Amino acid sequence: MSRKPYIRTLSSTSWWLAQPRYIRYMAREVSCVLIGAYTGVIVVGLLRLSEGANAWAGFVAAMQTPASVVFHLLALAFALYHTTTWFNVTPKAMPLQFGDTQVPGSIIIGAHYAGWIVISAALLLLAGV
Amino acid sequence: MARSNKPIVWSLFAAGGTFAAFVTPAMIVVTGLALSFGLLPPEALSYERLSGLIENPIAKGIVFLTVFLPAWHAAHRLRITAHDFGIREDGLVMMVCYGLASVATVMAVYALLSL
Amino acid sequence: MSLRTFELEIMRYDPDKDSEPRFETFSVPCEEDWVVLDAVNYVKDNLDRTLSYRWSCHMAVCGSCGMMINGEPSLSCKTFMRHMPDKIRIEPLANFPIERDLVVVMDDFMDKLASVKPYLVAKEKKAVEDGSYLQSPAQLKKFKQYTLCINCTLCYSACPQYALGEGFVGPAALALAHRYNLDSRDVGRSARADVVASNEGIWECSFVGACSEVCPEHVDPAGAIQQTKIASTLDYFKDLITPGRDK
Amino acid sequence: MEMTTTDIVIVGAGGAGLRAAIAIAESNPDLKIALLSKVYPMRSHTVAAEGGAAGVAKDEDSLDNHFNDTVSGGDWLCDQDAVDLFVEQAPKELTQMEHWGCPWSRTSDGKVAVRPFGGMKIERTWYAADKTGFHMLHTLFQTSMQYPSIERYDEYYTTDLLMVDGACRGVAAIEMRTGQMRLFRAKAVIICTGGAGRVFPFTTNGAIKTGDGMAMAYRAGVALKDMEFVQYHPTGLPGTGILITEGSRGEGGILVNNDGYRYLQDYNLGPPDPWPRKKAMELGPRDRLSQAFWHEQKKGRTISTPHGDVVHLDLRHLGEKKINERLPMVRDLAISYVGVDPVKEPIPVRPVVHYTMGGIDTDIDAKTAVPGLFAAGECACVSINGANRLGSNSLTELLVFGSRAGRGAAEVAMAESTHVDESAIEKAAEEARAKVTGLFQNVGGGETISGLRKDMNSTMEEGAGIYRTEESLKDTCVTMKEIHARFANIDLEDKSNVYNTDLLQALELGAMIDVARAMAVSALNRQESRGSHQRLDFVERDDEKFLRHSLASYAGADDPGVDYRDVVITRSQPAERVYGGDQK
Ligand SMILES: Cc1cc2nc3c(=O)[nH]c(=O)nc-3n(C[C@H](O)[C@H](O)[C@H](O)COP(=O)(O)OP(=O)(O)OC[C@H]3O[C@@H](n4cnc5c(N)ncnc54)[C@H](O)[C@@H]3O)c2cc1C
Ligand code: SF4
Ligand code: F3S
Ligand code: FES
Repeated sequence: MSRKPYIRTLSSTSWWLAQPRYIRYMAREVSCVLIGAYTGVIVVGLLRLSEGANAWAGFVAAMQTPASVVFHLLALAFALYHTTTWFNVTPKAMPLQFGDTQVPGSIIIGAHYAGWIVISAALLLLAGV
Repeated sequence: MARSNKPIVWSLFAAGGTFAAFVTPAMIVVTGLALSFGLLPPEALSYERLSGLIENPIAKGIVFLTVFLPAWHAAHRLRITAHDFGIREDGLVMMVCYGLASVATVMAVYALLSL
Repeated sequence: MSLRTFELEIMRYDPDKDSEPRFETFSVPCEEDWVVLDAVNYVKDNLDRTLSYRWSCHMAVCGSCGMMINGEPSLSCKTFMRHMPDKIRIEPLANFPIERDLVVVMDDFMDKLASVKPYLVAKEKKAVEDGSYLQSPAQLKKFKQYTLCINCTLCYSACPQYALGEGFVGPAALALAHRYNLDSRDVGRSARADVVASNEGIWECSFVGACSEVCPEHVDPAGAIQQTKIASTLDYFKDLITPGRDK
Repeated sequence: MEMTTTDIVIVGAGGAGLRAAIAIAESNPDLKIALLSKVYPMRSHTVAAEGGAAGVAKDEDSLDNHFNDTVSGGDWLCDQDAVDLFVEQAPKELTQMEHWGCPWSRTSDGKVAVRPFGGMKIERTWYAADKTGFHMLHTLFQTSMQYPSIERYDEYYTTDLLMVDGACRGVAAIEMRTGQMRLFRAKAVIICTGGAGRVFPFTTNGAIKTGDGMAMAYRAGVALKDMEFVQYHPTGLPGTGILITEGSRGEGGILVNNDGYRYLQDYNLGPPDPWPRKKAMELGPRDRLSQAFWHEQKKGRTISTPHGDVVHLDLRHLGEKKINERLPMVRDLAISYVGVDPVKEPIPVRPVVHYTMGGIDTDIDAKTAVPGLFAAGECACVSINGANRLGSNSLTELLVFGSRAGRGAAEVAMAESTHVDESAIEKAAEEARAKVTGLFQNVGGGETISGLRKDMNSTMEEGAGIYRTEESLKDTCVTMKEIHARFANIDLEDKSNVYNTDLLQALELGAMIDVARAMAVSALNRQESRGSHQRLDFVERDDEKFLRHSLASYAGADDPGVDYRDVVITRSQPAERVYGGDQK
């Protein structure tokens, strides 16, 4: 007899349950659903705002329902997960080298977090928190 | 093999991902949680204050970006995630994802222009 | 020397007899400083001569002894028994067809490696008599990391997009293309882009990052691919703006 | 049997084989090349070479210096015309590697950097950190991919050369994935199958270094030259035999015994200071260093470990930065395999079989005595290494003589207008096929491959190690002859076709046994001490009788016959080898 290579197949729907690193990956990817939905909320808000004071007041009220709060908490969790996963890989995607010394990844990541804190604080201050 | 034209959507994905990483968590807190948790006085998000703020064209531009970039980031990632969940109709998925992002973009532009 | 006995559960597949792979368990008394490959060699020499697998250097540089060890793509010559639980499951590298036992079919990887034109394309051919090109340590450092790939294909075993996608060029090959693209002596980036910047190239990668996590040589193919995505995107827009751009 | 017709067959895709293939492709793109290898090219053992490749690079150095170091390092057993050619071509070949992208380490002004190596008067060893062989092999392999005329046959185990009318016209090989025997018909054949360190139990050589090509040529009637010269590298890790490169001493590492004493000063290699100093102490030649270990061990001044006695290689004074920059792999290997971080502790090391100076007898053009047959690389013996190879000359040798063999074979192929008849090839292959079928049919002999291999390994280590005597060698020859006979009783447990490694190991063992016997018999006949061949019963070098190459010719079950040929001497008359303080 001769060759008969055996091909193992992977489930195209549940492969990601096989390893913790794949689950972490999928969590990162799924963050887009929450970020996308939240963006939708903003669009709705803008539309309401453009419709006048009453429409806007209704929107603000809707944002304070328990369902909305739960949604936003969830969105916040995934958004933060997105932020950390995004920052943590920047040294890979955009390494920095000066002369023949490589800037350590931790510095690049640290700079991103520092920027993030500044921007977030500015936004919160601007809003009046 | 042909060179891909993915750079168009990918550049939006990357820019959007960076923008979302820096801005979205704080935005969620401000627009979605701060009032409920009493972190903000109600007048902070009053109609007068916001419509006043947004009259400034620069502010309009920034608000546009907060919709446009994350929307396309999310759309592109969703397209890939659909594939990861075993949905192999990439053409259809692409239309839905990018379609949603386009709708969001257009509506945001419409709202901003009418403010 | 103290011996510790391990149960090795090894995946077997004999194309002559088996319709699908099965597991066979061997008890192996191992010395303290053995690596998994030593235990597998013990099985072959003492328990079952029909076991097939690849290895040569025993020093993590030839890249031939990759196996799934307890589900993780690993070099068996660099995985120490002292870090192992009493029961070890050994399978052929995932995502490749199994030829026999722990031997997988490498054709696809070899083709992909060749497809990225992994060789220096110089601006103008220099005669040997004219001496070497100058290259500063800083220029060398830019690409050095990406030269360290031993072609062990662990990254292909770790990458779900290689397993799920059709025709993904894959981490190691793309990292190698990046290595030449970054070399100060090379001008072949545009020639490589036909494969590298195609849908089957970098764009099939969704940055799972598993490739870099399992890479025994810290090549970081995931990073290489993302950097290539950025560079290719810039190239793409430059080409759009200036179609006749010198390539 | 399926037959492939090509112009040139190259057996072996390590450094030498790949270099030969590229040389042919560049000299005439119309010539078809079949490149056969029992492993994928990048698995070839060239990949393991760490330290570097020698070629004159500095202004204050000269070809003469490289020549003199090589000839005296080889204890005057080198053919000086070959060495001249070698040192002259070396820098060109290394520059060529640079043009192909080899990531040589650089100096701050962008030039290729060189480091000192044992037995070399001036630093001339080009290196790519401490993964030189790895980078050279991958550079060659990747470069070879751009030549369409190079057709690779990966994982084809070559069993025999096919001889038609006294000339070599092809090879028989087993396609490992199908188990089928395939014939290759060609106008010329180049053997580049590497060394045979696996004949010994404790070696830096990978599992594939089993002397297959040497055995093939030997059985086909080419003599094996200078087989008694087997190099022990002084610094291998106990247990695994993993090499700690000489580059680590080149960078300033020192060897100390159990008293922390730099014992090399007791063996005509001192004085220890100033240090580092070329051609002295730890930068003496490998044969001397390994022999010094043996004496220290006899004096009880080594350190005993579960894996045998060791001395310490101390790198601590180099500091973490330099170790990481120049010797990253050494650090990694030491931490991984013996649990010692060289930044903090000295590395335990002991001599380990490393290199076969001898091999297939070729002339300066890499040609053998058989028409159409060439050999290059570690499997060949052009006689640039003599009785002891200097570290870092071998990687360069692959390039210089690999490309020479390629060009020579190309000439032969272009001169031959037609191929020999297919039927002649078929006929020549009958024996090859019968040998394999025979192995499958054997039953009840009771010998196992691993058992026989162990016996061969221990016999060779005991009788033909660093120091040898008439008695030990006689015993070895007798036992090896028995082992050769026992080989006929090997039983294959694996009878299948697909990737049958049981079969391949049997064939490899057969090759090793032949090669080992040539080593032992040649050693027995050389009644002198020279370079790596040290006889306790003939302690002096004897130029009168033995300034000659030994040539072992195959005699089947009988011990090989050994002839001699004069060494080619052009301008360096044999003298005493002087290292350490006494050198000029
Ligand atoms: C650990 C180590 C470190 C070293 N460091 C240095 C150094 O720093 N400097 C230096 O100059 N030298 C060094 N050497 C020596 C040098 O690396 C080798 O001599 C050299 O690489 C041999 O190359 P090669 O091309 O002759 O053979 P290899 O690289 O061993 O290749 C042999 C090829 O032949 C093929 N082959 C063998 N048998 C068959 C068969 N039956 N059928 C088909 N194919 C076959 C194999 O598949 C392989 O492709 C070192 C050696 C070792 C072991
Ligand atoms: S990139 Fe790393 S894991 Fe992938 S083949 Fe190369 S060395 Fe192996
Ligand atoms: S795991 Fe695969 S998806 Fe990309 S980052 Fe690595 S190649
Ligand atoms: S045996 Fe070479 S990498 Fe493991």
